[in-house]
Amino acid sequence: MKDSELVDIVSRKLVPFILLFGCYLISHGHLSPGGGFQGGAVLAAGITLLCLSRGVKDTLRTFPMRRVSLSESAAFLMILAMGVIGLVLGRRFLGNFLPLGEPGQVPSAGFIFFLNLLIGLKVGTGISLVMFTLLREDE
Amino acid sequence: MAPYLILALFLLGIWGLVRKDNLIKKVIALNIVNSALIVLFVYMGSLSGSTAPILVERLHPGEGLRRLADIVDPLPQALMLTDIVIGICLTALALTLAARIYRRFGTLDIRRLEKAAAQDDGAPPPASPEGGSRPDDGQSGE
Amino acid sequence: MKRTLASLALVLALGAVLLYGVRQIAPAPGALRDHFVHRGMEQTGSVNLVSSIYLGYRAFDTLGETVVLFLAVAGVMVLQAGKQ
Amino acid sequence: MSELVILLLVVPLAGAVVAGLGAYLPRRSERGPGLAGVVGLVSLAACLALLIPLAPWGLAGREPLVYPVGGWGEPVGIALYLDALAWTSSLVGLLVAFCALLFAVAEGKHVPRFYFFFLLLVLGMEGVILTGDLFNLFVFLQILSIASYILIAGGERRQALLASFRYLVISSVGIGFFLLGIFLFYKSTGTLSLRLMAGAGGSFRTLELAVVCLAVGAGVKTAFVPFHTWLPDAHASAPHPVSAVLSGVMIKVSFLVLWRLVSLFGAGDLRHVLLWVGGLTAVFGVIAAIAQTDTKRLLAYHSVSQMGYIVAAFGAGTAAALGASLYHLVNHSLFKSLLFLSVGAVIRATGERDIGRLKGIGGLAGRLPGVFALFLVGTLSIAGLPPFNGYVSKGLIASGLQGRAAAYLLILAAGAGTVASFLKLSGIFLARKPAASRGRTAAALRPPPPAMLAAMILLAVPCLATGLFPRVVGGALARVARADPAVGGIAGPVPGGLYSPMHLAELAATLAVGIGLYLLATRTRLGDRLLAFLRGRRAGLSTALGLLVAGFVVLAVLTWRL
Repeated sequence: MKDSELVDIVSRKLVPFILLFGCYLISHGHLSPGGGFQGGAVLAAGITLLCLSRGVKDTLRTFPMRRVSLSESAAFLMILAMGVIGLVLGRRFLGNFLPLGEPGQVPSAGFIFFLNLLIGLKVGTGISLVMFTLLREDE
Repeated sequence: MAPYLILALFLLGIWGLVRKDNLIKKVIALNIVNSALIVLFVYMGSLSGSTAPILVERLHPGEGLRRLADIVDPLPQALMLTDIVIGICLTALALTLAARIYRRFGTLDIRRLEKAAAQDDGAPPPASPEGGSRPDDGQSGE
Repeated sequence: MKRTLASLALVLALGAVLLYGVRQIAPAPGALRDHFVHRGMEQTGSVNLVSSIYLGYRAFDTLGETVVLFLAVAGVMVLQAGKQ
Repeated sequence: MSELVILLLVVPLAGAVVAGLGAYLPRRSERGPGLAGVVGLVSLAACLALLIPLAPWGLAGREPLVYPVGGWGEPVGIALYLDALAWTSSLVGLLVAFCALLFAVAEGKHVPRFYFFFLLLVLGMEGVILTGDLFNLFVFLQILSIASYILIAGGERRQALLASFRYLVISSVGIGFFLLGIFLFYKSTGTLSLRLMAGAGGSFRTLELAVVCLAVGAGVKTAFVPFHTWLPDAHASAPHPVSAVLSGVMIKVSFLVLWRLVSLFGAGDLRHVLLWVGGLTAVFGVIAAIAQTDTKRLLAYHSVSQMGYIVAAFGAGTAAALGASLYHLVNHSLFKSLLFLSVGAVIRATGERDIGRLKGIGGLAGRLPGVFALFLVGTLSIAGLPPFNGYVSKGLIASGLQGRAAAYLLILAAGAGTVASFLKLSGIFLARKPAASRGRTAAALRPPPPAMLAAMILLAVPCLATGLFPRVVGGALARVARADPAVGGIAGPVPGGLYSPMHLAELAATLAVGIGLYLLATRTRLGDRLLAFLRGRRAGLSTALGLLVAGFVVLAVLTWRL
């Protein structure tokens, strides 16, 4: 579907910034508007843009399906592990087991920060996978 | 005013669900209903204040607690975050199902689909296997 | 035409019933909100209160939501794979 | 101790993820599906084992066991509650799920992801049973539903896709109403915790509307009239073990949601409406069932009908009726999943699912004796013949409905219809080999593997036990039902005269009318034409959604007027 040079170049320049913005939203989720889900959705939007401008086949070369799918499962396993660690350490399931840190810093707020990272990964990979599967139809 | 608009949005979605025959349009209508509910929750939360529930000023003491009373209820917002994700998942699933249905039945019109399904159920014995590929219960072929 | 009228009547009836719920919309009793606003930051360390509820107080909901996403992604992949 | 409660959710979740990882094994790997199935069985068995140390909270009537997730207390965080009702329903649900999974493993044709979805369905069920938070309930309902949409779409006929889509849309709208109910609740009480809500004040009218919204949401999944429209298609098209779980577990779990809501908020008007709805559902389901020619569709309509019994008894609201409702709920879980599995085994063996064509094969009782015996246990149970469990719970429901003549008659009529339609279904086993093919060698059947029979035997044994020991089971369940605060301390004794002349007369009348109905329906031209007409009546998706909305409006108006 590579018929427009304009689309190709603009998206190529834009995508890194979109992905960077997604990462920012994820890592500052406990400080500013945004969070794991929102940032993950932005990541997936960037990858979807790649799919639309370069075609799914090309995109899958950069992000192989299997690897994306495995990292989705891994992210979920780690989220579950975060919950179970709390249980093992004698706190409650999904209880915070990390120091809260100083409010306002980037790594602070205990495990909320890490949960944000994991959920960002999970949502980003998950929605990308849905997009890959649905868009691959047309090719 | 706002509540009435939200109600109108909700009813619009229900109208689409009841009256539209295209599967994709039904999915869209479902999304409209869900959006109306999301707006409703967030609107209720916004009634108890006017500032975003992000306590930046708590980081700079002095400006202080004055504004705490003016913060919106953060709970509905957090709940709706969950609902939005679930809505996305449902939409993805429904669209995939619709695509598969189109592939197997060749139409997206619910009335034709239901007619075809009823015919499948009541179809006379093997005399008329549709195009030879009518997927029966499958176990027979093993 | 008959169907349109029936649908219209139905939607209007629903609107009439729900009008009651919507007419007197008011903020919820504020005890819970006050707890989040006054104690949320100390208890969870998150400046963003939505995050502190989403991943702190109600992280269990979020876990469930992740399960839903997991389900939907796997479901979409399984359903598409069965297309042959 | 309370850690065990969260483990009931963590174990199936972890099992699901591990089973799902089977999909990443190298493609040629033959063992992936088998391994995933074993992982599933092990995690369900572990869940069942977890229930043993929790038994005191289930049967001895202790205060509910509370587990605050994340360590946050009830108003701000989410808490799980394990009370008698939750324990009992977990036990039955997990047992049925285990047997269905064993059946699926024995079928040996499912991909690893099937077990992933199946275990997440169990997770959703456990979550709905245990959670004490309204929004968390919504999340788990969605997990339960989404897992079931995917599993239904895995059925082999193409209608399965359509059935799944219809179910998705209808149940999403239902859950939309549920969400609206959550909104109204939070708005007027300012909390999401079920226990705290019941105590909090708030505008009475708004709360009533909220309970109606929630009841519609749960009702769509429980499938009583007029919300039943999705059920026959979905349950008939799903793979056999999934049908068993959908009928045996899923509709029960959503009914328990309704049970909790109504008993917490003491919604008397709603209860009264449910009495009528239940009676009508029982009769409607059974009429539609007689008309079906597809084995699984017939069973699916019976799920609608039997839910009607349960809802009606619940609606009657006396202690005796509540105990009976719970008793029948347990029984129906057991015998209906047994029936779905045994019919599934027949379909698998013969490759046919139409009653007429199965009769054409003939002689199945002799050729599949194990399956036939197990099917017979399920059939005699659902038809309400002593000493099977259906007789006990139907008798209890009948005596619970004393003084409500109309509902009582509706239930008896439904009982006669049940007898008639199961006479029809039993024909698939009892039909003799047609004379034309007597000389030829019969087509080869695929005999059920031992694991499949074991799965059904595991269901048949409690089926017999609940029928043979009505005092023990009934006493325990009456205690569970008594934990319902709306009923208070009124004792719900198991009537000693279970075999009293009154009940035996009921039975005789039911059998006589049932047999008459069967002959009328199958041996006369009028009956034929009537059944064909009924079979043709199917609600389309748009009509179904219209019925849903209309049902909500009617329910809301009725509870306001009463």
